[in-house]
Amino acid sequence: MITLQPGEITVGGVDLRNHLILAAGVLGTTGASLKRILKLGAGGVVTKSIGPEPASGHHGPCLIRTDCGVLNAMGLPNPSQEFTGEIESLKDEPVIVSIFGKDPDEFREVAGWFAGHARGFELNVSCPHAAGYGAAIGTDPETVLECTRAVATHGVPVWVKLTPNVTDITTIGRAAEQGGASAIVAVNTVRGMRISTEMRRPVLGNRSGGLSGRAIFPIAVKAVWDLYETCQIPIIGCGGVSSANDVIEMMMAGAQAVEIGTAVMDDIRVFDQIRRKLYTKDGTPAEEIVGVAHG
Amino acid sequence: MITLQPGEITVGGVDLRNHLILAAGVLGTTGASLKRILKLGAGGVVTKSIGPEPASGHHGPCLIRTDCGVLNAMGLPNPSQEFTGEIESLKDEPVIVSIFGKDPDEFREVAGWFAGHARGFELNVSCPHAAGYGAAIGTDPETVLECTRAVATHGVPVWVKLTPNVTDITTIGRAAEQGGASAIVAVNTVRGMRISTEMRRPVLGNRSGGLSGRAIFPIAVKAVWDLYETCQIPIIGCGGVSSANDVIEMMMAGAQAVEIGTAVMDDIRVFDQIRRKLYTKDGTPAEEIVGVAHG
Amino acid sequence: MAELPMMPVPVTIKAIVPETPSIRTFYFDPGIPSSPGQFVMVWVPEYDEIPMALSSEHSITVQEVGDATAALFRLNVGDRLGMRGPLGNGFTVSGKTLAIGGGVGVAPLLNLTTAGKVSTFLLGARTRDEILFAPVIASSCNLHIATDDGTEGHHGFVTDLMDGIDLDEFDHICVCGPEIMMVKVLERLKRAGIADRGQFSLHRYMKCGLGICGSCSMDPHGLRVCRDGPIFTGDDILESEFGKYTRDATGRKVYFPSARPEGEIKEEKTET
Amino acid sequence: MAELPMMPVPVTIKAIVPETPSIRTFYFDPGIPSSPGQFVMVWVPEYDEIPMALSSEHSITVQEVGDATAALFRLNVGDRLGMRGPLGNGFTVSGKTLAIGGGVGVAPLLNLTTAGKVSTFLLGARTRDEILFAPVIASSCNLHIATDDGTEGHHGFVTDLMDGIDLDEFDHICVCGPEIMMVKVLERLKRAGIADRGQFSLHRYMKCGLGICGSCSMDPHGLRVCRDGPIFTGDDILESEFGKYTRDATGRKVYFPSARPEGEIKEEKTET
Ligand SMILES: Cc1cc2nc3c(=O)[nH]c(=O)nc-3n(C[C@H](O)[C@H](O)[C@H](O)COP(=O)(O)OP(=O)(O)OC[C@H]3O[C@@H](n4cnc5c(N)ncnc54)[C@H](O)[C@@H]3O)c2cc1C
Ligand SMILES: Cc1cc2nc3c(=O)[nH]c(=O)nc-3n(C[C@H](O)[C@H](O)[C@H](O)COP(=O)(O)OP(=O)(O)OC[C@H]3O[C@@H](n4cnc5c(N)ncnc54)[C@H](O)[C@@H]3O)c2cc1C
Ligand SMILES: Cc1cc2nc3c(=O)[nH]c(=O)nc-3n(C[C@H](O)[C@H](O)[C@H](O)COP(=O)(O)O)c2cc1C
Ligand SMILES: Cc1cc2nc3c(=O)[nH]c(=O)nc-3n(C[C@H](O)[C@H](O)[C@H](O)COP(=O)(O)O)c2cc1C
Ligand code: FES
Ligand code: FES
Repeated sequence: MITLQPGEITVGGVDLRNHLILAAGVLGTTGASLKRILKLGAGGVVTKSIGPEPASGHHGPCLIRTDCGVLNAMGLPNPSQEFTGEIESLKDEPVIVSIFGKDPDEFREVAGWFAGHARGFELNVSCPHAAGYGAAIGTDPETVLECTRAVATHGVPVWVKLTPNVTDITTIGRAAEQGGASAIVAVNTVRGMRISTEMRRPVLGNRSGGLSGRAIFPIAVKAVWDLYETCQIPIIGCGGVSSANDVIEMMMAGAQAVEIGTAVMDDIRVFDQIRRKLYTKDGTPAEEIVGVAHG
Repeated sequence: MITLQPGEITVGGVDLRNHLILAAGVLGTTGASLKRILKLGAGGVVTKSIGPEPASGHHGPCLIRTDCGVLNAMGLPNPSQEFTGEIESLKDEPVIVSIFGKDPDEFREVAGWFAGHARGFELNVSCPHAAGYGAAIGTDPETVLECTRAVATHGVPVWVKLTPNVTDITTIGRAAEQGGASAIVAVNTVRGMRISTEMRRPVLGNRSGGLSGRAIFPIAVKAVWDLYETCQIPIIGCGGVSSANDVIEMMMAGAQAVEIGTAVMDDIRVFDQIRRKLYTKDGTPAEEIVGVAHG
Repeated sequence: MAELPMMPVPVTIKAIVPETPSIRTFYFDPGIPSSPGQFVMVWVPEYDEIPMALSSEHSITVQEVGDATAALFRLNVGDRLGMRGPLGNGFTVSGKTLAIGGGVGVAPLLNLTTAGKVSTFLLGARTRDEILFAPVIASSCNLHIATDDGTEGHHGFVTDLMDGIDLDEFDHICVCGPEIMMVKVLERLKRAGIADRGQFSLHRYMKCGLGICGSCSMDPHGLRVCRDGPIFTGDDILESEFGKYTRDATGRKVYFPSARPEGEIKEEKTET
Repeated sequence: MAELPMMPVPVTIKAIVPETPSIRTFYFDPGIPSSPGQFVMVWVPEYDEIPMALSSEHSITVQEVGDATAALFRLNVGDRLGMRGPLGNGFTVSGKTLAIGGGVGVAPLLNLTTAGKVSTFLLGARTRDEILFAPVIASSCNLHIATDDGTEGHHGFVTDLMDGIDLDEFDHICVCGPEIMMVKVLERLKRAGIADRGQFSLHRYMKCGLGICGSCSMDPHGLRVCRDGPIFTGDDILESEFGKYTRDATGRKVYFPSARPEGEIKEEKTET
């Protein structure tokens, strides 16, 4: 297998300890949980998405396992501003704060609370199961551009996380780029639903949700590939990454780093496990790998 | 498990022996192959998509297994008009001819060759890996409407098969409905890609392809659900169906029948296996199941 | 560990047994093969999905406290629930085991007791009517009861009963009950230098039950109650949020009444 | 059957051995654990993916016929290929086995022979230079050679050699070679009433190799050569397209030169 050189990296304006980042909303609700994942080998962590008001999220079931994946509709539960307390003690750690809002002003406001602490922001314009938020915003290039621009005013690197649930993801990627994004994260979950035939109703409390995990890996690779062909800013691959080879594959498609979410379900030590396989002293420089499959 | 009453059904103007239909492009290149699947328990079969010119399809690799799925880029290989000979002997069988073209005229022309033999047409406006065909057409409501209308002139029931790779599948569904479709088939494959890290290039000859199989089942259920909420014509669920319970689940989401493709890879007897579990004498009438999860 | 569960498995309620004025046991079928201390996510259709310990492979024992439990209480024999489980680690015992349970927290311990794994059981309740499972526990082991109001057994807290017992005799002390009670137990074990013998069954807000969402994470180590627990040994939770605060559905901290505003218990002082 | 393969497994070419002017064996590593008669889909990057029998677990033996095989012939030791396999059913033999091979069709039979499963081998080639694997076959079993031009062994077709043999002695007759040759073998077996003892390794246009695309389906039963085969017993293909036509990449029929325009061989007539 191809391996990489170990060492710190900078992606989209954020210094990271390695190429493996915890994805938003996965074990990211508390500072302690984020710290644990960093200790277990992540090169950086993205927090749970934080919004303008505290929210309890959708009623359960919120998450079920499916074939090679997970279907979730958490509904963006979050402690809102109180979350600043969670990450205070993580000031020296590579923490990216994921935020959401219903318009550019809300995005800017929420970002403002964290501007002192966050190494970067990740804009969630892509969650497929929160009415008025997330993908409701992220399918419109103009809105994405404006939200990005609004948050960029804080002078902290802005990553924009895209939904795959659009006809052409590159139009959204270009909007983020024009809005001043430092990087694009692709992708958030793929919209999906499961129905309990015995109960004769959708399983998720919210009825539909977002699919993640290995099932969507080919979808994410394709999104990264397409964005690499159109955008100049760095891309961070996300969706179904669960092995060192997946990381290399994402990078060859065009990603400079990856985010990993659902794979923590199989083993919370996944970052360390991937890291051990991914890096060797005589590994290849990442620059020689990123986008190489485009020939 | 919930079971259905056995017996012939009519869906979208086509008489079928049961609710289980062979999906387009899967074991559908020859009359003999279609006949075999009918013998093995399918209630109807959709042929390989036939176009205006014979085509060899993409260079290999054309298909690889992925986690809980299959990624393919066949590239619509087809014998074109010569295919009429394949299905002549299947005149009395429930055969739906899948067709494609680059515009309404081509669709009408190809359909014309089969108007005498086909019980129905299925318009492939959704294949994600054939430049100028398939999804290139199926992402534009206006074109879908026109192609549907063009084929409907033959007086044979027209099913329109949709791509999930759009921001809002219901706009395309409505276009098909307005164009005179007798049913909607949802969905075709989900765009995806895999890269061989050792070879440093995409595996598929065509680079990207379409994902099918169990991995996409929740995506297909969600598409059927959304279409059921917006369209009046029957919906046929397709994508990842591999068990009797999946059939019931698709039906509860709103499908009147299902198509099954990738599952034949695990076992070509899948139709018979599902049929044995799905039908019992004291089963529920399908009308009481279709769409029931919408409450 | 076994495969994580996928879709909720439908079960049918076969019997509903009122245990106390506020607690009922729901017997269901098919059962969930599991070991004592494991739990399930119980889907009450139209309402919510909530974590419940298995009081046996065929039952949950539920206290009505809010919407979902109230909805559960409105169900009848023949109605259906969805179950995702078994989840979590369960108790790990061998040798001689002391169980200490309070309130509905007796549920997971019952499963351990009927498995013949408990030699002595300290059972606490607010009042006589609220005592859970006393007859069946008494038939399997040595039972000592305490009630806050003295209507049955010792008049006082279940922790008082620990004074009448040689803790050192026990290889494991399995505990479940209100967190404030569990904290007191842990303090005593710590004083006796055997915090590591304690196995505490914890409750935290749970959404996924599979160790992925993070809603049940505890400070300061980020342990996930649903996956790393719900059973933790005493030494694992000694210097933690345990007994101080928990989190609600939004992830905001909720302090226990007895915990100071700063969220710190000075253990020595509160005990003396 | 074993799990179907997923991504192509990269292998490195370790040696390239010219066998005849148009045929080379490519030895690669790692090998593909498999049984004789199984095949692999060989990915020649930038060109195509094509089916090839395994002549051993570590080799394929290839005749240059078109683009992809030509590209393969341009590769050197150290270059890499992708392999999806093993695929297909392989030969099933026990007791006494006769092998009949022609041209590059000897490849899958070699694997069977070196496994010690063949007692007599009838080997055909156009001319002396094109004879494949004669020395290694001769060292494992009884070898009889025929060449079309008489430059080695019997002057004539490999089928002629069958006349000198008591077919009834053999439990299995494993056959691979040009389809026209195989048809002649099948005709003889049929006349001898032992078509069911024949195991024919068939070639059809393959795209997926996994039994899903349908490009390798044969008339009239829709048998998939990649999955139900590539080895079929003689009785399975007696009344079929075998020997009459095959299909190209588009799915259109391509008739064998000897087959009539109507696509029908009147077997009795053509033989007499
Ligand atoms: C591992 C575990 C095992 C449990 N076993 C039992 C048991 O055997 N019997 C029993 O009666 N109760 C048990 N509980 C507590 C039970 O889950 C809550 O009482 C129940 O969720 C309340 O739901 P509600 O909608 O009725 O109340 P709500 O009105 O929603 O809330 C009341 C209180 O219940 C708690 N709660 C609510 N939802 C959840 C949730 N999703 N996860 C965790 N806590 C929640 C919160 O503290 C909340 O303040 C257990 C909890 C956990 C974590
Ligand atoms: C199960 C099986 C085992 C085989 N084993 C061997 C072997 O051991 N050695 C060997 O030299 N050849 C073998 N072949 C034949 C080999 O696959 C073709 O010679 C090869 O595909 C030609 O590719 P090309 O691009 O060089 O030729 P092209 O120019 O593409 O075509 C030349 C001819 O090769 C055949 N062919 C082309 N592509 C395919 C394909 N995808 N599937 C099937 N046939 C195709 C067609 O008959 C075509 O007319 C086998 C075929 C099958 C089906
Ligand atoms: C339980 C769960 C919660 C999630 N919450 C968020 C969130 O709050 N914000 C967000 O941008 N993405 C969220 N996601 C999406 C993930 O960050 C990620 O994009 C997606 O799961 C695909 O990656 P994966 O396959 O590695 O999990 C969540 C995913 C899961 C499974
Ligand atoms: C090998 C293969 C070939 C296909 N060819 C076609 C095709 O020609 N026309 C078409 O409309 N869909 C085609 N499809 C898509 C399927 O008909 C179906 O929509 C998709 O595979 C999802 O269903 P499944 O998960 O049951 O396979 C093809 C799928 C596969 C796997
Ligand atoms: S409930 Fe989700 S991590 Fe524990
Ligand atoms: S090659 Fe696809 S079915 Fe045989």
